[in-house]
Amino acid sequence: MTFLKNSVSLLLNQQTIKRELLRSTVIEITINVILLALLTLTAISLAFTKDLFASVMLMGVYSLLSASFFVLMDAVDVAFTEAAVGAGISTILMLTVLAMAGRFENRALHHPRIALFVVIGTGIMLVFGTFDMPAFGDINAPVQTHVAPHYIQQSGAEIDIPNIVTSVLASYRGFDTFGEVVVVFTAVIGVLALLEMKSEEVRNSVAPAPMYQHKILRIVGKILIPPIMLFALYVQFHGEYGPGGGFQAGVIFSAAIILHAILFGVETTAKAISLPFVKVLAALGVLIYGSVGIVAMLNGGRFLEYNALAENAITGQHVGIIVIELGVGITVATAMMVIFLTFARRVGKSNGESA
Amino acid sequence: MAIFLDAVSWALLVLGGFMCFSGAVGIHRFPDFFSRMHAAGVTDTLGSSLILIGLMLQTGWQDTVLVKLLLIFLFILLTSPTASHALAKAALHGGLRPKLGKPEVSDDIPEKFGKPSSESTNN
Amino acid sequence: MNFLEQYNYWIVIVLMMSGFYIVIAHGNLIKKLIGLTVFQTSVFIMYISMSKVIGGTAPILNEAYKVYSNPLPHVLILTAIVVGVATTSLGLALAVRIKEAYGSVEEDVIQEKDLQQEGSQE
Amino acid sequence: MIDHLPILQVIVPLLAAPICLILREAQLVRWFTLIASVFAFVISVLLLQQVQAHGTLIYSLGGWDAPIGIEYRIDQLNAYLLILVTSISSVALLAAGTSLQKELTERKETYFYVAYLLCLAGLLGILTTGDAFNVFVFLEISSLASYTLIAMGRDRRSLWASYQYLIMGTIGATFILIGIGMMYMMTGTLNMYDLAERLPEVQQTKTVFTAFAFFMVGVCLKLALFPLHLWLPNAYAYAPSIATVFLAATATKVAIYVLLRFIFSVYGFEFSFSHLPLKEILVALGLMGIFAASIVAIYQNNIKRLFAYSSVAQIGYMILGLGIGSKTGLVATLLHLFNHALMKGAIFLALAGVVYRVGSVNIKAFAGLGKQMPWTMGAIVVGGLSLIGVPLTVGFVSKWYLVLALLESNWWPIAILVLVGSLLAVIYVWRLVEAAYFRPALQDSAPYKEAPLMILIPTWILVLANIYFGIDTSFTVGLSEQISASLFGVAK
Repeated sequence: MTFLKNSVSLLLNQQTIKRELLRSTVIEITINVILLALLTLTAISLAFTKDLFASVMLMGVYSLLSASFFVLMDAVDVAFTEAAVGAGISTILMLTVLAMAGRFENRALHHPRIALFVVIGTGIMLVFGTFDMPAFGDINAPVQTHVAPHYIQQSGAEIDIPNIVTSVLASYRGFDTFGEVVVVFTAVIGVLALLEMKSEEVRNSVAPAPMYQHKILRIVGKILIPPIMLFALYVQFHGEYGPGGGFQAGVIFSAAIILHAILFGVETTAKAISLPFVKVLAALGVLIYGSVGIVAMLNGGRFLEYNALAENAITGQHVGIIVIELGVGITVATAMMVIFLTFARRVGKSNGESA
Repeated sequence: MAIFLDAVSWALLVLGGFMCFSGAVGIHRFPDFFSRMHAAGVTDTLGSSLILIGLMLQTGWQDTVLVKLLLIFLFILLTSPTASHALAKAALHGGLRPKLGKPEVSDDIPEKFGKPSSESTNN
Repeated sequence: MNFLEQYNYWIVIVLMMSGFYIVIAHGNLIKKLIGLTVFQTSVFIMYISMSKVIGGTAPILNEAYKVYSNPLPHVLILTAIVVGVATTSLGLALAVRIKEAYGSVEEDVIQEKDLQQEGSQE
Repeated sequence: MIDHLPILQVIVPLLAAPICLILREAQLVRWFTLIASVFAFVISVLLLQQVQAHGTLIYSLGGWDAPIGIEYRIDQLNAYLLILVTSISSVALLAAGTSLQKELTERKETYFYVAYLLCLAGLLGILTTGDAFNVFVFLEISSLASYTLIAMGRDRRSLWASYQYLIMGTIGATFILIGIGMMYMMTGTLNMYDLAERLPEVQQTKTVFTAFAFFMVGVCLKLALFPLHLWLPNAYAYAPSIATVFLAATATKVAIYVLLRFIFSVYGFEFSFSHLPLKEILVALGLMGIFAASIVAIYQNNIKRLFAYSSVAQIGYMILGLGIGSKTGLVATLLHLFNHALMKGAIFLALAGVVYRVGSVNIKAFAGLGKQMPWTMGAIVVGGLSLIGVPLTVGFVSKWYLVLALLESNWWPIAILVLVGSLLAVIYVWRLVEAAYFRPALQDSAPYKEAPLMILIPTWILVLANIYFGIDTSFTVGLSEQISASLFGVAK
């Protein structure tokens, strides 16, 4: 409805506005309302289902719906990541854990009244906070007028790549992204510290039954793995021009490996990609990112100041962005592989103990 | 020619949309897991294929979008039936049995499919 | 007519709070993590909503468009999504170890066993 | 290189972490970690010198000036805490090799050091940055690393403690994210100093108020303020000893720094204290924390848990000092930040020695230890005296300033309560002293030897620091007063 109101006012202000804009806005509102309704339905049904398998699936649905919502909100990069990470990797990790932890939650809720009270209190506080918020989609909101115009108007001249999100991500706020790569690395360390098994434990474990005997799955899977990897590379190197970049590429690449592991068994994959080497690669990705910063420092710039990387500032920016995206891609891809394979091996251990 | 292409593409889009819709209705209306999956398969394969072809006709030759759509088309053509297959097999493996007409247990129903049961018996 | 302009955020608040509720009220460790994911994803929706400009387009420079949505929240949320999955995987790893050590992933069972252990040590 | 000090402070430990993973050998990694940490300490000392000489240091990352890019901004407050974090980390690492041999397998040791470095880098990142969202990112790095560190404890309860911390910590972080989002929504910027300039325009709006509330609740979850402290005691009690030393002495301090930074530098003293009942809330929660946690501490049999509860109580003192809302009160908070790190560092390190020899921290196991491990027990006793606030120890200095601040504001009933709270500390410290010195050693076991030197030396470094800074207060008090004056100066 806000869309409608604002677009009508736009219509009144500018006679020249095209009819298509109005039409597309109406379609947008409709999709917006439908998506929000579906999101709400999913979230609420999540609170009530006792079947964890269904919960995990609903969570995947929720992520996919929010990814669609992000597309509607013009956040294509975020949508891409959410679809790959939220609906893809998170879901598959949760399913792997369910194989060990059991499928049903069989306990009553914990103090549901108190919880409801806390939640409603927090919600009221948040609603209170919305009263003075700038209107949704308002072009004159502070968010749109203070720092953002610089990115939109200057990034073309300063960095010269079309995707502004990549410019901001890799250059203007490159340090945040560095932090983010380190977060992924930290997660790898955490998972390894908790779940890594000794080699004799690996030998004693009974790997989860691979899908090898399912002919159709195996053949189709085999056909798909190379294109998926190719697509990952496309996403990696196309991030400057369209939605994509190191994160999405890394996740997609690891998806190919995960598919391989599901089809042919964890141990086959662990051998094929050499797990210890992959661990080193995860660390290397972080170091590649960091070393770009250090090289910039040695060339007389600030940390991560890509302008200092080459004679020409623009070339420097391009080189810097490509290299750090590579670092991001390597770390994310290897991190997701290591995390998944470590989890899946652990399933083998619990299988081995129960057998 | 352009009008002809436009008309064909719209026809495909509408038809695809109808297929998706009918698939959605089917998921709601069909009685058990396997028949519902049949409906969902229609949505996935036929509906989206038609829509993709319709979109391809809309884009014209000069854009890379055409190639991308073609690739998506191929991908869906390959994965969607496989996914349905895997799902059905998993369900069968998990103990879910298709609902077969009247609840009669006779010798001509293969032992493999077991007794007919309602869809709610997913262990 | 202020409230019409905020309905988007209000629905997001409902989403956030249902995630938050799952985290607090459910005792299953995996369910808690699912709730946490929903909670965080809803916060992402709030951020992305604020970046939208009506009539704008995705922030990829193109001569055909003049108005773009704000790219900054997109960048922040890209970071936050990755942080979210890192947290989830660490939480899941802990849940697996807890399952192995306690034989259960239900909060009250674990707390009961902890109490027994403390009692036996006194 | 002097120009690059602010960034080097963070990236030295940050980049050392992946290198450690590549090195793999536990021995190598141990030394490498120690070197990185000491290096960070040296940088922090240099930074303080620079700040004292030239005033606030600004470093724009990527060459983009704030608010377009992210900037590091170091003033006295940051520099003070940087020294605190890096010094405690280095001292703890001195003892780490010996202590971890008993508590971890060698394979896991490498992961421990990597996680430790990441945690250190995360904390340093929070301290140096001038960007609100960057705080969130580094908060998550340090949190994820500390969940890992805690979960590596020997007892299975460490897993459960770590999981609880993960849930509470992530809820806290998400609240912080909501708060930052709303601030951004109203101002369009993420840079703290730009925020401080632009917030007054929209100060009266409900959104900014909500943003403040959510941010504060999130941070208070992280710093374990009284009703939100539930994750802390178990986490500290069951983590590996060295992790406890490091986290107890630094992690909550950094969270308090975030609180101070946002109250004083971003929102401004005016907004925080005059528009909101923040004063009353902080004082009430601080006092409740002191009493509730001290009383619970008295009944603990696990000594690590006893001191963990005592940490919650000490956080109460810091928050109380902040709640007074006067310069002297802030000085007391800042002093106690530093001093508490010294006391708890010493105590938990000594406990690491006890774990090394005795293998347990149950109060029964302490019977007769006073004679068998005189140096270790001596360290705990001095630390305990410092907790109580006996003259000649650092604890006395911070309590003195706290009471002074309370009397300045004519809040003498609360001053009396603070003194009563110290009596509670006497009780729980006495329980330990009584067990160690006045109970006969258990008959069935051979007498325990003194803790190994590699643990004793760092312990006594901290113990002597406790006494030194209790006598010569010029560094801590001088610096705290300067910081307090400058923070209130900003508020004018």
